[in-house]
Amino acid sequence: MAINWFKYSSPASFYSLAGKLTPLFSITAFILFVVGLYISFFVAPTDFQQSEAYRIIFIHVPVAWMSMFLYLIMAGWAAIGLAFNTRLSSMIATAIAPTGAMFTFLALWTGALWGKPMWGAWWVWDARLTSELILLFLYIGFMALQAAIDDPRRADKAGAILALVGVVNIPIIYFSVKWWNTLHQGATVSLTQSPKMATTMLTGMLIMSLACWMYSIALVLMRTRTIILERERHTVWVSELQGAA
Amino acid sequence: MLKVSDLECVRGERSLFKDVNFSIEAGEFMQVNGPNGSGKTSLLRMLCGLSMPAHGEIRWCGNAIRSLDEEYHNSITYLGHLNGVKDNLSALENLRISSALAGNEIDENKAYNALQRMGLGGREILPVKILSQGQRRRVTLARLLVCSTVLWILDEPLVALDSAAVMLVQSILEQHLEKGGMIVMTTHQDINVAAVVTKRLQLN
Amino acid sequence: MLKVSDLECVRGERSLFKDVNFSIEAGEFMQVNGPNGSGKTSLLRMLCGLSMPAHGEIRWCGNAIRSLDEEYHNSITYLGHLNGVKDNLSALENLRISSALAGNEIDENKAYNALQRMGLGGREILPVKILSQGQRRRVTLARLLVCSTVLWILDEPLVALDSAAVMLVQSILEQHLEKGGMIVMTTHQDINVAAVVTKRLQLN
Amino acid sequence: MFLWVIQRDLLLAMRQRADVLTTLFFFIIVVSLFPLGVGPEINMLRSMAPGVVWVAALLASMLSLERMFSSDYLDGTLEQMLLSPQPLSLLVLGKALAHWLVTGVPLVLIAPILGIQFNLSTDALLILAVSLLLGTPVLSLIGAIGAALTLGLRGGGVLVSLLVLPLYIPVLIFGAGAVEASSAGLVASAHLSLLGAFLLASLVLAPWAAAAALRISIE
Amino acid sequence: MFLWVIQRDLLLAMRQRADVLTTLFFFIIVVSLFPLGVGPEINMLRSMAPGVVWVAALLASMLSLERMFSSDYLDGTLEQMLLSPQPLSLLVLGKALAHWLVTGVPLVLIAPILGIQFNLSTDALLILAVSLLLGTPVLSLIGAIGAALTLGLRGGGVLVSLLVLPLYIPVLIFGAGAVEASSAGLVASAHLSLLGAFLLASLVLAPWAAAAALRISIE
Amino acid sequence: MNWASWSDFFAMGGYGFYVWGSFLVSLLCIVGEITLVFNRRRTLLRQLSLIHKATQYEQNNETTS
Ligand code: HEM
Ligand SMILES: Nc1ncnc2c1ncn2[C@@H]1O[C@H](COP(=O)(O)OP(=O)(O)OP(=O)(O)O)[C@@H](O)[C@H]1O
Ligand SMILES: Nc1ncnc2c1ncn2[C@@H]1O[C@H](COP(=O)(O)OP(=O)(O)OP(=O)(O)O)[C@@H](O)[C@H]1O
Ligand SMILES: [Mg+2]
Ligand SMILES: [Mg+2]
Repeated sequence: MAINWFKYSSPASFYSLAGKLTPLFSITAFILFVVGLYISFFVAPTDFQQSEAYRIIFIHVPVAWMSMFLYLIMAGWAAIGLAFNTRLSSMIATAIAPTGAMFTFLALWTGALWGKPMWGAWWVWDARLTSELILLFLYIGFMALQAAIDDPRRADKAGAILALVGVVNIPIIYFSVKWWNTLHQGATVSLTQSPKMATTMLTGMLIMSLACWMYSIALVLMRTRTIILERERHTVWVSELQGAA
Repeated sequence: MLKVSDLECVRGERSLFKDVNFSIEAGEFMQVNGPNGSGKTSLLRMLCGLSMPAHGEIRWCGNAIRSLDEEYHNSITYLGHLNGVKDNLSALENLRISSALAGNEIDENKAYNALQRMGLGGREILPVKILSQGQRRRVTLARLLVCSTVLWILDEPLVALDSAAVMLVQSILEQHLEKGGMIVMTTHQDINVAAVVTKRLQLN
Repeated sequence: MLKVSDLECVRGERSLFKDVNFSIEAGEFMQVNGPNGSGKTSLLRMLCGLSMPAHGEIRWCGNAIRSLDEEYHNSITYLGHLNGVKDNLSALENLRISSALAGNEIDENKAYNALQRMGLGGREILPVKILSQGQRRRVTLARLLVCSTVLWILDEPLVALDSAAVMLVQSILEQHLEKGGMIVMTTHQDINVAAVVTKRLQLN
Repeated sequence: MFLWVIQRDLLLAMRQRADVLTTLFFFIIVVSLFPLGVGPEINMLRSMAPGVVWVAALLASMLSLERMFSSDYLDGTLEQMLLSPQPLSLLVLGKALAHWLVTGVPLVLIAPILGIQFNLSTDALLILAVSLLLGTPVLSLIGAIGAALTLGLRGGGVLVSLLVLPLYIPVLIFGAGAVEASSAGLVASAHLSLLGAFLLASLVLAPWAAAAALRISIE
Repeated sequence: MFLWVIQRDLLLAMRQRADVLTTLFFFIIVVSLFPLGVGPEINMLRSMAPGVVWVAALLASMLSLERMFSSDYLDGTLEQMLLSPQPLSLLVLGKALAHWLVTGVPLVLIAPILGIQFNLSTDALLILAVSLLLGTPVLSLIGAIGAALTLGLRGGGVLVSLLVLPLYIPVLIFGAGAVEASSAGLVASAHLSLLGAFLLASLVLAPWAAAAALRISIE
Repeated sequence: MNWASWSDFFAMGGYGFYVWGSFLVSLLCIVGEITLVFNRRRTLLRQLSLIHKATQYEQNNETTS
């Protein structure tokens, strides 16, 4: 069955499509969260090294992953918007940024709360931590830039350029921070992780990750819908929508 | 040479103008009229390629100006609301540098003469900062005397000029038209430029 | 009321004008004429107390304006070459704030009406940044409609305005004169303000 | 009238909602840059922390100084302010206050969190916040003088820092000193009361000096 | 044409002779502030030195970024540049180069002298200069992107730092790293060649990205 | 089942603050984000319907007069 993708690249039809999909993803996300939390707290056994503190892993790792994926996806949509001048893709990129920033913040927060009992410090200048912090700055820069520009079309394009420059930089930043850190000191700080993860732990983590994915999709769809309405408020189809409502 | 078809300009959510069609050939003068905020500046910026029309096409010698880009820039001179002169440089430096940036390097003598003709004699090497409003505008306009482009796009060139300077600008424009140049201009003041063909575009 | 005696203005090493004497009484209109760079703006800034004359005196009701300072500021409104509007604020905010800064707080309604009268109806809450050149000038001029000062000092208020706006400004000036106000103004454009007494000062 | 000035400046700041946040993030980023330049050893970072946070606060406050008058100057609003019937020094005070509200207060609030990155003790964090609370208004007030003096000069942004930084130094020394004292287990009250004295002195003198500077710059 | 851009920017910088000097003094003052904020222990100062000098260089370069395009934008010159028959990216390259000549080169020259204040060895001083020589042009180039993106936005000066500082981090790390390595007696060539690679990459990519950003900003 | 009692469950082996701190703040952020999005949408829809009503009203007036 061939889906006419071009049809959905117009904001109007995407609006209704997204309206139908959002509940689907929301419900899936909710169910997965419940299952994942159940596994995290009641099925997964106590870790013999870290006792119960390790349970933070079930939230920390999924949000940390999401924070990185979402940046890539955001930059991808922004690039498409810039290259093909498709309004919808730029709107999706704009809609992803806050969610990505929130996940980045949560990765930092949960990591800090994990670090205190494990390393005895809320924060250490480790490669992974530092590059996560910089990622947060990049998200915030993207949002601040878009917020500072009144004209949405200009905001889209400027944001796209920034996101793309950021994508080129992220690997550079990651490796430079890594090198910087290891040059200085040995492994005073290493993630004390037993090599073989219990399978229940792994499933818990994966389910939580999947839940985060579904949540992100649902939320981004919802936010995109709002952005579409905001930007197209003077078009005919929006007023027809109003008339129908 | 310049052909505009079905042009539409949208600002914010309002359409400023639409279905604008005209063409300009060698020796023709076109004046764009309209009240404040009717879209004259917006139109002129589109003609330069500084902003994109919501709809319609602008062609130069048959090619869309977007595709020509740098080639097209070689044939136009645009003077906008802003003077585009540097406060800290002298009139002479300003003129030479702005000409060079427009791809047309001129020597000191030529620049001197142009400034002289614009009534800035004796003030060539003062920083533009201390000149009066009208004198700054004259520095900008001096560019017209030294450039070798065909199409001039002028956005209210007469602002802040005294009556002698208005006469002077008028004669400069006429000379350009005689040599087969083209001019698109806006102004709220009265000016009578003698041209073979004078077109008027009324916005709003 | 305003009395100027033996005024001299020196810029750089040149004396722009000297021995300027005049006085303005209630209901009088004075137009300062002169070519670009003749010192009109310099004169007007001296009248406001923004710069100091090289020689001579300016008196308001018999007192030197230097000694009056804030008291004098309460009686004048100066509009210069620069608009004095904030790009990021709306016309409405700009008008209310600039009036408040001039010591004259006005409510929203009054501001709305003034902007309406200046032909900015429907654009009151857009940021001034996106307005056209002439529209920004109108925002500045709207201040004249709400202020309660007696002496207006206007430096080329007509720049960038279309002909409808010029008529409007003219009628505003005339009303002010009728109410016993005083106006000192420069312009390079033609304007005929009906006044009981019209003085002309030719510089250079 | 005084209130109008503050209100206007805050309005301008809020109009671009990002405005307040960016000063804040600048502060955060500069503070985070140092460990990257210096290296991640905990002890060294801890002893650097008060100095780094204070220098960053100084820079954040200084960076936004240029904006204090220059945009008003360029578009002619400042001319209008000089012609206003209120005393100019009051206007200047209003503008300095608005500057502090926009750039100083957020720093005071966020600084303790940044201190955690450097492993400062709770006491030291508290003193850090208090010292910033007393010190940042002084920065805004002194800064107003510098901003007024450099108005309309090209390269104003850099020139202002040249003029203002030497004047900032006492604030820096006592501000950072207070935190260091407290993290070394000493009492910081002497330092703090000196900061308070600076604040009072600058409240009285700075508006007046800045107003005089403005008059000179605009002529 | 390219040369005209550079020449013009240099002329403008020279016209206000203070301009070059102020960036330099800013750099000197920030570097000198640190010992004041942190305290006078020699060993700690020495190990801080590379980081502090590099952070100061970064801030000095960043501070003057805003001016790169904004004054040209405000007075309409940038419009004229967009209409010039040369490729825009070349113009941008010229402006970035001029920016480097005005802000970067003086730092490279003065940094070794400042390093002496921190008791760095002769080798380390040399490496400091070389790392700055390779690194500061990258700062100007990346900065051009940020400056172009924030053109005409209110609060541009602070916003640009928010955008640009995270991108500066690799340069900072390898720049400071090179000096640290050499003062620890290791070879710094790996760091330096990475800096060189950054320079090449940004020479190719940045003018292009900045030109695209300019076109967007001016529309 | 890992937990002997509810208090055991909340104590998390002495790490309750950290574990619950992580999960609760995450929950808060997620709930907060959802409310923000909903609020934005709700205010927007309200605005739009006001505009819609106003234009309808105007149109009606035009046709009747
Ligand atoms: C503020 C502090 C922290 C931050 C910003 C942070 C950030 C991250 C990031 C970005 C990832 C994903 C990276 C990747 O998959 O390669 C990650 C994964 C992980 N983190 Fe953290 N982290 C922090 C603290 C901690 C602490 C204290 C621990 C445990 C003691 C920890 C354990 C882990 C584990 C086990 C993973 C999964 C690694 C894998 O993919 O196999 N993190 N963290
Ligand atoms: N984002 C926007 N939203 C709504 N209106 C806008 C927006 N941007 C520009 N405008 C309007 O577009 C018009 C721009 O007009 P333009 O500058 O082209 O006028 P003009 O004919 O040159 O006027 P003038 O004679 O005053 O120079 C103005 O009326 C302005 O209010
Ligand atoms: N420092 C200086 N050295 C020499 N000349 C100066 C100096 N400062 C100003 N001038 C001259 O003083 C004059 C200032 O004139 P002013 O601005 O008052 O003119 P104006 O009559 O308002 O002209 P316009 O009609 O163009 O507005 C100019 O001719 C300018 O060249
Ligand atoms: Mg116009
Ligand atoms: Mg004048």
